[in-house]
Amino acid sequence: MSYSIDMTDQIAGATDPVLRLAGISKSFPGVKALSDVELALYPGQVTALIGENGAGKSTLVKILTGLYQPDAGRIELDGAAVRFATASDAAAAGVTAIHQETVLFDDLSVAENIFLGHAPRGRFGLIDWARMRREAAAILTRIGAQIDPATPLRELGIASKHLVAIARALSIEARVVVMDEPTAALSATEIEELYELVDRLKREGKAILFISHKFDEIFRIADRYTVFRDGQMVDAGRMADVTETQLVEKMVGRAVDTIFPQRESVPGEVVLTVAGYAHPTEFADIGFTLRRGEILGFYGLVGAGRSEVMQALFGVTRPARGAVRIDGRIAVIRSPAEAIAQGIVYVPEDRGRQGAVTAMPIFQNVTLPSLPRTSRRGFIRMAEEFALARTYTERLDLRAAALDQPVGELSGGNQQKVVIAKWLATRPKVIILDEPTKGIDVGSKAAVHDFMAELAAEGLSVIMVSSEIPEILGMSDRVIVMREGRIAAEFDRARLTPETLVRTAAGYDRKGVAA
Amino acid sequence: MIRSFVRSREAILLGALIALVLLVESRFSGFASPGNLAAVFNDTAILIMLALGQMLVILTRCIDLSLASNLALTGMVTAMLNAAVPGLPVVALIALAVTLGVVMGMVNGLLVWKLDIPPIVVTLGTLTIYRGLIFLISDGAWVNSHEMSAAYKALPRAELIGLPVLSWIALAVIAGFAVLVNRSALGRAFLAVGGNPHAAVYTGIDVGRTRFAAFAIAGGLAGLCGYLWVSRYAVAYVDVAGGFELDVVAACVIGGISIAGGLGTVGGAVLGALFLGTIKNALPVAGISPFWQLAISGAAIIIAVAFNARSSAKAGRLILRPESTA
Amino acid sequence: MSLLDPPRSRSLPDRLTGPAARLSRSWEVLLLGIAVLIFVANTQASPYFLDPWNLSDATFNFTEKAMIAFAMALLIIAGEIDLSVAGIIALASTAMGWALQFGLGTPGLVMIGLAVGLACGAVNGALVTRLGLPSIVVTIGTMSLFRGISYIVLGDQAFNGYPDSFAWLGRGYVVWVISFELVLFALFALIYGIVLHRTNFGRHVVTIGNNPTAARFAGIRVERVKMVLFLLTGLMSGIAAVCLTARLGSTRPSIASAWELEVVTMVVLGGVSILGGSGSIPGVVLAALVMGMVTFGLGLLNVPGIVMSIFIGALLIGVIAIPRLVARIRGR
Amino acid sequence: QDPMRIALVAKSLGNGFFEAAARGAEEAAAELGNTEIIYTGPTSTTAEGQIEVINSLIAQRVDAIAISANDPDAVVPALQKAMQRGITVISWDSGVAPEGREMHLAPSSDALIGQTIIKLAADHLPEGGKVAVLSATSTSTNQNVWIAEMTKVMDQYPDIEVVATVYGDDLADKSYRETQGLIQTYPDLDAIIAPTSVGIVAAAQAVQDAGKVGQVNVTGLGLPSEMAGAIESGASKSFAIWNPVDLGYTAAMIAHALASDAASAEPGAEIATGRMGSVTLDDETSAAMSEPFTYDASNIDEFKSVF
Ligand SMILES: Nc1ncnc2c1ncn2[C@@H]1O[C@H](COP(=O)(O)OP(=O)(O)OP(=O)(O)O)[C@@H](O)[C@H]1O
Ligand SMILES: Nc1ncnc2c1ncn2[C@@H]1O[C@H](COP(=O)(O)OP(=O)(O)OP(=O)(O)O)[C@@H](O)[C@H]1O
Ligand SMILES: [Mg+2]
Ligand SMILES: [Mg+2]
Repeated sequence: MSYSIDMTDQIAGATDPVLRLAGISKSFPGVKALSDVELALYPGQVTALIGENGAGKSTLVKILTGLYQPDAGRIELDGAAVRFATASDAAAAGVTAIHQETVLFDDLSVAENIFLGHAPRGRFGLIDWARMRREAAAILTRIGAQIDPATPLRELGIASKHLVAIARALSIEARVVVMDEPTAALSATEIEELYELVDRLKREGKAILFISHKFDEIFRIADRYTVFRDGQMVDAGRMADVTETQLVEKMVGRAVDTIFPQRESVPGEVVLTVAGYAHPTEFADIGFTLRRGEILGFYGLVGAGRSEVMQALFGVTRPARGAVRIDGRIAVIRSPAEAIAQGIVYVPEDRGRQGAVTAMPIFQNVTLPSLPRTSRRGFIRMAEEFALARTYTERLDLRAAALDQPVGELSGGNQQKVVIAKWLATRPKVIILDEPTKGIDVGSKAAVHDFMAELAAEGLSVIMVSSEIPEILGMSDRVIVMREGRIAAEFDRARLTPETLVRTAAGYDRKGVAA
Repeated sequence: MIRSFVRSREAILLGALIALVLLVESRFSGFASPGNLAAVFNDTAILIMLALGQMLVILTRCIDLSLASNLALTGMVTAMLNAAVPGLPVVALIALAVTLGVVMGMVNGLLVWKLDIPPIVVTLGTLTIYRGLIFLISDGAWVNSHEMSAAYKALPRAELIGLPVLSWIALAVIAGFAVLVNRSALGRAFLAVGGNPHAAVYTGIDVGRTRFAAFAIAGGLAGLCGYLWVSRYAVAYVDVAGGFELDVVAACVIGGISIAGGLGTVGGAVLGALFLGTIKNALPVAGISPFWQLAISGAAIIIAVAFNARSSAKAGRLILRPESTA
Repeated sequence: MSLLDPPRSRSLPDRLTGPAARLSRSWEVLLLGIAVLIFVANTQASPYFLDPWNLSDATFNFTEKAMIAFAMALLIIAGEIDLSVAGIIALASTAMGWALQFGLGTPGLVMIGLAVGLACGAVNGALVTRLGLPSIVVTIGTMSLFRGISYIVLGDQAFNGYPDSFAWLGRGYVVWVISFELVLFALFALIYGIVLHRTNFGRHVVTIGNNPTAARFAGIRVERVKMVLFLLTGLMSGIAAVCLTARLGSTRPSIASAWELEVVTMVVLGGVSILGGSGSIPGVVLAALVMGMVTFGLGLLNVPGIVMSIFIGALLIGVIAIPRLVARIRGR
Repeated sequence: QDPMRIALVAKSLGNGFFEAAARGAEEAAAELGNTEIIYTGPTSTTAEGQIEVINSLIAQRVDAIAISANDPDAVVPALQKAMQRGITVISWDSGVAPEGREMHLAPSSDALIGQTIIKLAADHLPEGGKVAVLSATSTSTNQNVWIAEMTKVMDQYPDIEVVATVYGDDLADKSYRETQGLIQTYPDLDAIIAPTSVGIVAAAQAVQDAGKVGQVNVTGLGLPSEMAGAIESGASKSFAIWNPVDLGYTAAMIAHALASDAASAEPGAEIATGRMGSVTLDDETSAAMSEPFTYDASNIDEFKSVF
C-alpha cells in the first residue's frame, strides 16, 4: 500500500485514531469486495468514505459492525486489537451504524425497532416498555423526527423509516458512528437536521464515518476523506487539501466527461402517450409522451413514486384512472403479459427479486418471456433456446463461463445484462430501465450506457429511471422530475443543470428552503 | 389503548368465542356456567400449551409437526418408568418428561440450525421417528390405569382452589409465555427472526440459535404435556395424540399467528386453542352429531385464516401527498 | 475470478459440463443407488421377494399415492402445497358411493370421482390464488372440511356394492402381473415428466417456485399456473380415489387417512425442494419405488408398519442431511 | 416337514385384547406341534393397512390367515386373492363378509352380547333410569351389530331409556371427552354402556374425574387387567367380556384344522377345538363361542393378571 496511516496522522497532529483498520480483505464467491484496505477514524472528526457503486464501502461497514468477518486484517480500538463476532459485540464496543438498507421490522413498533437487542431492562431483567417508549421519543425528538414511538413501523413511509434507522444507531452509547448514505431518502429539511446532528455528534467527540455519493454534502460536513476503488483504498487525506474534480478522478480512475457516450438523437414519431394516469395512493396526474429513438429520463428522490408509475405501465399494479396509447391506439394493460404483448418491457430496479431468477441458468432466464417463439406447441426446443440466448448475450457482450451457468453466479453488471437480454429478445417497442446501473461496477456501467445509446439509435424508445444526476444528465434527451407521486417538471436536456434537478426534486423552490 | 384492543384480532376472536359459548348456552343451558367453562378450559389445557409452543416455532418462520409424537413418546416413557419403578417421585418423572421433550426439540432445532434443512422436512421425519420409537420401547403394549401409581395419576386432577392442577399448570405456562414473549429479549428475538431474518442479524440476533431455542422450548412443553396427557387419561399407547399436531397448528392459525412468521400473540394462540376446544366440547353437548365436528373445525380454520389475511392485508405505501398539503 | 471473467469470447459455450458429469452429481443417481441397495437387501432378507406376483402386489402399496405425488411435486416446485389430498379422496369416494345408490354405471362413477377431485382442487386453488392465503393453512382447513363432509354424509355407514367393471380399475391386470394401476402410474410418470421437464408450462412452474415476483415480471400468469396446479392435484386425488375405492370395494369416511403426509414425504424424498424451485419426476418415481420396496420388504419380515415408518423418516432426513454433513466436514 | 404357518391378523397392534388372543393362539400352536403363529396387524385401525399386511402374508405363502377385520368389505378382495392362492382364510372377533372368508368365529353370538350389555346396566338399576352408549368408531361392525341387538330387547326393560349413542373412535382422549359431554348433557344419567375395551376404561376414568362415582355406573365390555382400577374405585360395578385367550386359541385351532384339511368349512360342519370342545357352523358358515363372562369386585383380582 502506498498510503500509510501514520503519515496522515502526522499531518493531522496529535490525536490518535479511535478506530483503525489495517490490511482488511474480504471476498465473496467470485468477487473480491475488499483487498488490503486501511481506514482510521478520529474523535470529533467526520471521515467521508467515497467510492463508486460496488467499491466495497458497505462491505467495510458490515465488517466494522460485526456482520461480516474479514478474511484478513485487523481492527484496532484505542490501539488494542478487537474482534466483532456479532452485531452485538460491535455495539457493546461502542460502534454503531446506520446501514444503507433499512434493516428494520415492519411488524414491530417504532420504539422497539430502535431498541431491539438493547432494550432498557427493569426488574428481573425484564424489558421496561414505558422507559423504552420514553427514551425512543427522546431520541426521535433529538433528530427532529415527528414520529410516535408506538406506531407500527409498517405504517411509516420510507423517509420516516430512515429516521427510525438513524434513531436506532443513536440509541446505542457509541464512540464511533457509521452512516452509510443516510441522506439518500430524506427530504431537504430532514437533511438539514441530519447535518446539525452530525455537528452535534462531532462536538461530543464521536468519530464519524460518513458514506455518500453527494459531493456537496461531503464538502459541507467532512474533515477527512478515504477513497475506495474496486475494493482497494486508493487515497486518504484531509478535505481541505482536495477539490471535487480531484476526488472524482481518484474515485473513478479517469476523467469524468468521457463516461457517457456521445449521441446524436433525432427522435421520431410519438410511440407512447400517457395521460391522466393516477393511482389512489401512489401517484396522480401523470402525463407524458415518448418518441421513437428517444431516451426519456425520470429523476426524483428515492420514494418519489417513479418505479410505481413504471410498474403500472408494465401492468404490475393497476392504476385507477388514465389512458395509455401505443402508436396512437388505446392500450389496455392489466398484466405484465399484456404489456409484453403490446411491446412494453421493464427492467426492474430490484434485480435480485424482480429481474433475474438467480438459481436458473442464463439461457432459461433470457428465453423466459420468449418461450412461445422457441417452442413448438408448448414443447420446449432446447436448441432454439440456446440459439436465442446466444444471439442476445453475444450482442450485450455478456461475460460468463457458459450459457447454463446460474445467473446468481454472475457479477451485478452481468446479471443486469442478462435481464436486458431477456427483454431485447422479445423485440419490444418501449424499454423501461429502472435504475439500470444501480450497484453495477464502473466497466459494466459504461457498457450499459453505450448499449442504451445503441438501442435508441436503432429506434427503440427508452425510459430511464435514475437517481444519479450524472447519468440523467449524460443520457437523457428529455427529463421528467417527479416529487411525491406527481410530475414536478419536465426539462429539455439543453436547459438542464444539476442544481435545477436537485431543487425541483426536493421541492426547494416551492417551500423556499433555498440551499 | 382500549380502542386498539377492540380493533385487534384478539378482541374479535374473543367476541367469536363468547358468541359461540352463548350460542351453545341458548341450546343447552348450563354450558356457560362457571363450572362447565372451567371444565372446558381444563380440557383444552394441553392444546393451549402445545399451541403456545408451536407459536414460538411459527413466529420464527418454522413449523414443528413432531410435537404430538414428542408428547406421546415422553408420555409413554414416564408411564413405563412409573409402572416399572412405582416409587419414583412424580416430580422426577415430570423433570424427565420435560428434559426428554427438550432433547427431542433440540434434535429438530439442530437439524434446522446446523444443517439448514427446511423445518417441515425435519419434523415430518421426526414425526414418524419419534412415534415409531414408542412402538419400539413399548413393543406396542399399553400401559393401563391400574399399572400406574396413584400419585402418578393424581397430580393433574388434584384440585387447588376450585381448579384442577392441570388448569393451573396451563395458566402458569400462559403467564410464563406472556412474560417471555412480551418482556424478555429472547421473546422479542423470536418475533424479530420471523419478521425479518435478514434484519435480525443486524441487531445482533443469531437467527439459527433463536430458532433452535424455539424448537427446544416447544419440545419441552410437549414433554410436559406428555406426562399430563398420559396421567390425565390414565393410559399410554402408541397412538396417543395421533394427528394432534394438526390441531395444534390449526389453533395457532385460528389465533392469528401468521404462518409466514413474525406476527402473533400469546393471547391469540390461547384464544385460538380455546375456540377449537370449545367447538369440540360444545358439539356433543349441543346435540350436534359428532360427524359434523371435523367439517366444522375445517370451516373454522378457513374462515379464520381468510379473516386474518383480510385484516392484515398490506395497505399500499403512501407516496402521494394530497394536493392541498403539498 | 477466472470463471467469472473468462477471456472475452464472442460466443459462450452452451454448457460447462457434459451430461455424464451432470448426471453423476444428481439426486436421482443417489436415489437409484439407494433403490438398488434396498432391492438387493430385500432379495437377501426374504426368499419370497423375487416373485413377480409378489412384486406386483407390492406395487399397490405406492401406485395410488405416487399418482398424487406427481401432481404434488409440481405444486411444491411452484412453492405451494396441498395437504388436503387425502380429504379429497374421502370426499370423491363418498360422492361415488352416493352416486352408486342411483344406479350409476362405471363410467358415470369415474366421472363423478374425477369431477369431485377437480372441484376440491378448484376450492383450494381459489382460496389460495384469489384470496392470497397461504396454501399450507388453507389446505389444513380443507383437509378437515372435505373429510368432514364425508363424515356428515356417511356417518357410521359405508357404501359398497360397486360393480365388477368398476372394481377392475383397482384390482384388474392388463397383462400378466402388470396391473391397471401400475399402467396408470407409468403413464402419469411419463406425462408429468414431460410436462415438467419438456414444456413451457413446466418451465413456468419452476420459475414461479424460484422467484414468483420475477416470474410475474417476466409475463408469466402466476396465479393461473398455480390454479392449474391445484386443479391437477385435485384431479389426481380424484383418480387415486377411483383406484382406491375400486380396490377396497367400499367407501368409509376414514379412507386414505394420513396419506397426505406420505405423499409429501414421497415428493421430498424424490428430491423436490420443499421451498420450491427445483425437483424432478424421475426422482419422485424412484422415491415411490424406494418407499414401496422398503414397506414391502419389511412387511415380508413381518415388521410392523410403524417400524417401517421409522425407516422412511430416517431416510427422509438422512438423504438430505448426509450430503450436507459431508460437505460441512469437507469444508472445514 | 415345514411347520404350518398361521397368521393371526389383529385390527391393530398394541391392543391388549389382541395381545391376549395371540397368547391363546401360541398355546394352541404348542399343543398342535410343528405350527408357527405369525401375529401381525397394521399400526392403526385402517383397512388399507390391513390390506398391505395381507398382501405381505400372501407373498410369504402362509398356510392360513385368521383376521379380525377393520372393514368387513374392504379386505375381501385381498382375502379372496389369498384363498385363490390356496391360503385358508377365516375371520374371528370382527367378521369379514362371507365371500371373503371360509368361516367366521364370533366370540359370542351377537344377540347374546347385545342382551348382556343392557342386562349389565339394568341389573344395577332396579327402578329404571337413563343410560347412554359410548361406542368405538362409527364404522366398527361388531359394536354396531351389538347395539342393534341390544335395541331389539329394549322392550324387556320398559323403565330404561337409552338417551344417546356417542363415538369415542377407540381413542382414549376422544372417549374421555365424549363421556364428559354425556355427563354434562344428561345430569341425571345413570349408566354408560361402552361395548369397547378402550371406551370403557376412558369412560370410567372420566366418571371418576367428574366425581360421579356411585351416580353413573360404567359398564360394557372390557378387559379385567384394564378395568381393575375402575372396579376398585366403584366407577364400574361390573362388566363382561369373553375370554380373548380362548378366542385366539380357538381361532388357531380352527385355522389349523381347515388348513390341514382335517375339517372343511361347510354349513353344519362341526370342528374340534381342543380344550374348548368344538364349534358348529351355521348357514353362513359362522360359529359362535359362549356367552360373555361377567366380572365384578368378587372375581376381578383372580383375572386381572391373566388378560
Ligand atoms: N453478500 C454478498 N455476497 C456476494 N457479493 C457481495 C455481497 N455483498 C457485497 N458483495 C459484492 O461486493 C462488492 C462490494 O459491495 P458493497 O455493497 O460493499 O459496495 P458499496 O461500495 O457499498 O456500493 P454502493 O455505493 O452501491 O452502496 C460488490 O461487487 C457486491 O456485489
Ligand atoms: N415505505 C417504504 N418502506 C420500505 N421500503 C421502501 C418504502 N418506500 C420505498 N421503499 C424502497 O425504496 C426504494 C425506492 O422506492 P420507490 O421505488 O418507491 O421510489 P422511486 O421514486 O420509484 O425511486 P427509485 O426508483 O429512484 O428508487 C425501493 O427499493 C423501495 O422498495
Ligand atoms: Mg453500499
Ligand atoms: Mg424505485
